[in-house]
Amino acid sequence: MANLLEVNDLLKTFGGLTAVKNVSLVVPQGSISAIIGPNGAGKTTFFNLLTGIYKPDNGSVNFAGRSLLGLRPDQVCKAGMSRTFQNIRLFPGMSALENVMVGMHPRLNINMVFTILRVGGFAKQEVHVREKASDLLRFVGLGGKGDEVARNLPYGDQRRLEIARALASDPKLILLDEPTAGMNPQESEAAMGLFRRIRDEKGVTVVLIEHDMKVVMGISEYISVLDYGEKIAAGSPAEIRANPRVVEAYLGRRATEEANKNATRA
Amino acid sequence: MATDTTSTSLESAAQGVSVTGWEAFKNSWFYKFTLFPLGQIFGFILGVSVILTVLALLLAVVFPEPRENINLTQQIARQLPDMIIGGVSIGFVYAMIALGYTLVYGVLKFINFAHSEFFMVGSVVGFEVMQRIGAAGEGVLEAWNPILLIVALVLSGMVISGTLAVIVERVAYRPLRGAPRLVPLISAIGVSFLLIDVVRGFAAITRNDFNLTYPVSQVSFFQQRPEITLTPENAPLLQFWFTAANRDEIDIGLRMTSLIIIVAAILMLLILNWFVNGTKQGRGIRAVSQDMATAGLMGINANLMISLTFFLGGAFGGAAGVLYGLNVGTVTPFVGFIPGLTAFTAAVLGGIGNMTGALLGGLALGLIETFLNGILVYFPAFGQRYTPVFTFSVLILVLLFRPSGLLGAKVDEKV
Amino acid sequence: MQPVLEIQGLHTYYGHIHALKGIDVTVNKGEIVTLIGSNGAGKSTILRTISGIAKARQGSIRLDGKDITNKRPHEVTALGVAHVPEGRRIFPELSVRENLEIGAWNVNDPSLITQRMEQAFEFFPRIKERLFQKGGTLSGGEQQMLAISRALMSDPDILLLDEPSMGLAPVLVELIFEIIKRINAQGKTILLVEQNALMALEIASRGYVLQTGQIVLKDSAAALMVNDSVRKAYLGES
Amino acid sequence: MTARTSSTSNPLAQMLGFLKQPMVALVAIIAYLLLSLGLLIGLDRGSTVFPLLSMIFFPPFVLAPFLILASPLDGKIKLALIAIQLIILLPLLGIFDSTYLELAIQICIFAGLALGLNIVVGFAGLLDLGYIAFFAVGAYTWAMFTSPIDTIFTINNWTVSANAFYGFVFLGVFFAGVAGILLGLPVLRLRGDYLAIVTLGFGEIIRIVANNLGSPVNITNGSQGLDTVSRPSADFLHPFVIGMEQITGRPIANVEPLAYQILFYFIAILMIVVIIVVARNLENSPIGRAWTAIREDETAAIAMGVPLTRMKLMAFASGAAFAGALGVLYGAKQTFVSPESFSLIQSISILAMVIVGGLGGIRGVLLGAVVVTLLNLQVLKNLSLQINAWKNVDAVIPGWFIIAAAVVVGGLLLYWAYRQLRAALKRREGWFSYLVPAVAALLGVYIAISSFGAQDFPIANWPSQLEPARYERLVFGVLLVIMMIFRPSGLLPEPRRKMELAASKREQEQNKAAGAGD
Repeated sequence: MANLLEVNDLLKTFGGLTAVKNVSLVVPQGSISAIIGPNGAGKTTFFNLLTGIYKPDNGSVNFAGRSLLGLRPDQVCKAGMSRTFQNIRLFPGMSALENVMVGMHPRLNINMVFTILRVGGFAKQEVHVREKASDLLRFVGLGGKGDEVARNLPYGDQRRLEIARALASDPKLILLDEPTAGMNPQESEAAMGLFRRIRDEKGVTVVLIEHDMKVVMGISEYISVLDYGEKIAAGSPAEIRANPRVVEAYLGRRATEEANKNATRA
Repeated sequence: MATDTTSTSLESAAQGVSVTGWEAFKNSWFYKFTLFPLGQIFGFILGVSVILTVLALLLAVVFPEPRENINLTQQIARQLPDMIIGGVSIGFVYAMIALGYTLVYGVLKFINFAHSEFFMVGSVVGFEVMQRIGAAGEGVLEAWNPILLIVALVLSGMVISGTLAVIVERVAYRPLRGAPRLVPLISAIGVSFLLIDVVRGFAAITRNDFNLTYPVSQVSFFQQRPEITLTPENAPLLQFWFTAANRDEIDIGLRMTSLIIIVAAILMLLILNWFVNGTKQGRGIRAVSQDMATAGLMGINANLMISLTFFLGGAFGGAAGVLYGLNVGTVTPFVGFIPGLTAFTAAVLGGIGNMTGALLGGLALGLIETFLNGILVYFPAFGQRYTPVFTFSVLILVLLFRPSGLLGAKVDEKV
Repeated sequence: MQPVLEIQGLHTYYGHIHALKGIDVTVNKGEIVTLIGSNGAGKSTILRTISGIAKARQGSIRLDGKDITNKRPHEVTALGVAHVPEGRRIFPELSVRENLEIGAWNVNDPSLITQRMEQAFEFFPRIKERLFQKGGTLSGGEQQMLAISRALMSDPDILLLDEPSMGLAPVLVELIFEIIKRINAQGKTILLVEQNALMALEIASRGYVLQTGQIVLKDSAAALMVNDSVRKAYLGES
Repeated sequence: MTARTSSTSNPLAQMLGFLKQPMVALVAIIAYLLLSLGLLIGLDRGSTVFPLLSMIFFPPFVLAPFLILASPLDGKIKLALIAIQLIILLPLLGIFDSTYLELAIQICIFAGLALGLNIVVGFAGLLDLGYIAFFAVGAYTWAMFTSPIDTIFTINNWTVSANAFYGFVFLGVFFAGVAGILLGLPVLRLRGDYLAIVTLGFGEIIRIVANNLGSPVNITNGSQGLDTVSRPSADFLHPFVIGMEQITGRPIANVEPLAYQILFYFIAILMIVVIIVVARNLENSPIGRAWTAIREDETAAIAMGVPLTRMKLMAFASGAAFAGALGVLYGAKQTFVSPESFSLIQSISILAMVIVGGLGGIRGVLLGAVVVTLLNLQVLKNLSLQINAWKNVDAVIPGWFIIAAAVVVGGLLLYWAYRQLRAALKRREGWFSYLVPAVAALLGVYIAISSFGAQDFPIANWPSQLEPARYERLVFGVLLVIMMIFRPSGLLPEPRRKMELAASKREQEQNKAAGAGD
């Protein structure tokens, strides 16, 4: 498998604090990978560096054969990398459908004259936008909820809507930031299914930040562990569970035992 | 200080060493609330003055003779003391207003657009009080102890503007707390307009005129103008200055009202700094400004703290108004707009929410303004009327390169 | 056993959303009681209503027999409730010591403040090392420790803990729960809201299970742990 | 409110139900239009109380389109009715009294400005307090090229003929749009309140510059402004006006000015129609959605691929472009352009229109523009005129009337405040907001009784400093504060905004409880 994303020596400091310290990692095309680590380990900062919200101090990001360094977030999105947020950031007053429609922005013809005069296929584009947005809502299981205002949706639906919105720009890679935070085990189970379908049906590579070890171990093919901004381990779920440094810094004795128990049971 | 007793034992406990010498001095009340802030003030004045003088001299190198028979270097050298003193005194006025913006922004995260009107009200109250005292008979004002008179004027301005600020917050801002940011801002614009016209109506009824002239002329103390004359004899080290100015001696004239502003402002700034950083109530204000809901959970009455903040901000605006009025002589109900905007610029320049920043920004803008006024006269194409344009450009430049101001912490939004 | 906290028929709304639909909860002296349930079930809302951040439409909350329903947060705190909010909510620009002093807002005796700080340091020695750092520079785990210490500064009759394990590494979660147990062992009554139902039930004496604003189950923690539906829904067993 | 929803036996509700039938509504609206028009035409222009009556009768007539829009009629009929009113009835009224036509032109200009500002503030959420500057750009564009004042333009013969007006409307659009982009570029990185103050400063800078560009090179003629600005020819309307004179049987003293007014009125109406169509097309498009997204969550929007700078510049430019076109119209209509007309208070009054009507919604903004312009240009002005008219006839307000009025007004206010206060005390929050009006009411009654007592008040004693027309600031101020407290979503809220603000009310409740309002 070719690597869709290659990150080399990524560095970011805030004041005196090093948030991400020379992190390198690769994401193979069509994989599901996870980034784990304690709070404040720099996972979200890492996502923000990839998507152009922060500018890295050093290092390189190569995505689908081009460098993403120096691109603004909207350009990164257009290049095919899309994301969700740790604290849900939908457009709260817009309907679910409109949220997804906004997500299609980088793939649309945005032209003042075209819009004001409504000429040259404007109507056709609007119809297409609407249909595709509805399809995506159905894909994540929100079919029929298109007209509901985002802020009125239940928590789990909001998480799924964010994923639909991120998929709207036809990304090659989707970054999910704690997508199952606040879900109960049943909901997490369903979410895992959705992540697999994103990869299998849409062909989108998935990278997620996650705390729920059940989700991480159950779904990801590659795991990277960050601690104090540094990558301390990477490998398959089994390798990570067996890594003493990870156990000490992050997993703890008990969680590891449980994970092993689950693994043997499964 | 209630907590000071706890501090030493804990500090030593924490560090495992006994606190002595410099460290102890650094933690002393005297250093934290007197020496350090005073040093900061003088450092800012010195720093900004030096930078501006250098810039002005650079300009003089580019345009040695902007007008016939005008040697710019000479003019700068001759005017320098006046420009600095004038700049510092107006700078303190700006700083005091800017503190009001910054305090309120710190707590409620919105720009109290009406703050300039607290300044205006202060200046009008100062006029009213002085006028009324003077109206009691001829020579009454002269008979007052000038220091007492100033204290009385400033205090009345502070109390009324402070109270007004508290009322405005309760009526026009508190019901809107938590609403989208534009909502309180628009309400504040409304309050600002309303206050201007209410004061104007009041002045129109009571005086049938709204140009209110302080009866400063009735007090000889305010007319005094202490002067220091520098000559090569008493200041041999400044020879280069005499050469640059092409003069044998340099008079440093000090307007009494400027001096009053400077002294009063420094005193008040010291008190404010102590209050916010050294008392329990001040700690409460800071806690509320960082996280209002949690402050409530800690037992702090957040509304009380907010009222207190508005009172402080309003009082400082009012005091600035009185001092400004004494200095310029005539005030109107519209007097708040330009100083208000400049002071806001100062607050932003320094980093809004940051008290030291407001001080630095105010002093910097005051000095920039007087330097521009002093120098632009010699450039007929521009002239002093463009000064506001330049000061405002400063704000835009700063915001472009440092969106959170000079001393504001650079915060990347948490995503 | 004497109840410290009694909640009867509590109804709370957020705007038009009926968040709590008649909740009855009792917490006795010296107990750890836990509220478990999925996100949005109303666990945090109960805590928020107790401490006055959310307003109750109906029902009553009594603390040591005194009615504290719909009092304002600072009044509730003054009466002996300490609430460690979700997400810790440390004052980032205040030093650790100032954070602790704020926690003792209603205490005016400086020696008492010192004494309580020392007590907090016994539970969390790490806090003592960080005393003069700004709260915002602490790591997530340290912030949680500070948040709990800060709440203890008011020497409350009851401690409300909202998701103390949230966002913490598993290794730290174990530590925090260990300390919660110790705080309880020293006589503090605790009402604990937790997503991590397994850990919560392990240290609690009793538990309530919430679903969409209603209590669907209440029992001793041991019984809840072996309850089939609880195991399925909240402990993640299949 | 409750009466309308709860009981159908209520006579008012029954009548409303009756009016819901389309035919009845149609007849009622036609009757309403004709009646309000008739009242205005029938007014005795020589009467002492004419200013007062005119002030009372005109608003119902101008507000008729909103009534029509709210009626249960078919869309096309609504449009036809509005067209009849605006294209036939209003000019007809103008022939009887051209001040109404003048008012209508002003309303159109301000409505256009409000719609333009609404794109920036309402759609994209960028608070622009210097919006009037773009209006100034348009006005100066036309004035500089046509005023005979000795400016650099006249000296170098850069002036253009009056008939270039129509071309200059587009030039005004272009220049103002460019100015919008120029303003936008440096300030776009700023958020919310910062943006507001910086735009305010920009507006002031434009004004200061216009005020000072009289020397050393005379470009704008400084504070004196440019006069004798050209107007496009209205000669072709003369026969029409004369024809109207014959039809109505009313002699028209001066044909030329009236012809100009009719011309400008129709240009203004045309511009408004174009602006409404453009604004609507922008709103319902990917651009409009991107603006909403930016308004609701900038970071999320940019992460979803919305190019912030480009979209914000589009908002600034399109808002500014409207103002530019209207500025050209304004310059030609006034034939005089000076920095005075483009002060902060103008920017604020336009903002007030947007807010009063309802941020974001086109219909609401139009309503806001009509209401605020009427208030400013008619109500306040006519009250001043009325006072002066009474002064001239030495009218006296009887002492008993003052006391009765004070007691009634004060009493009503007090009663309202009392009821609100009681409710607020029960909620334990917000009571202070009602205490202030209550105290003010008591104070007002006290002052009225103590200072006027049983004495009659000769209106001639009314201080000229207290003429209502001078207090537009006060009116805007009160209006903005009251709207923000009681109805932040405006008179005709846009549905989405209504939800947004309702939801924020909820957060507000939580926050307030957190800070525990009293």
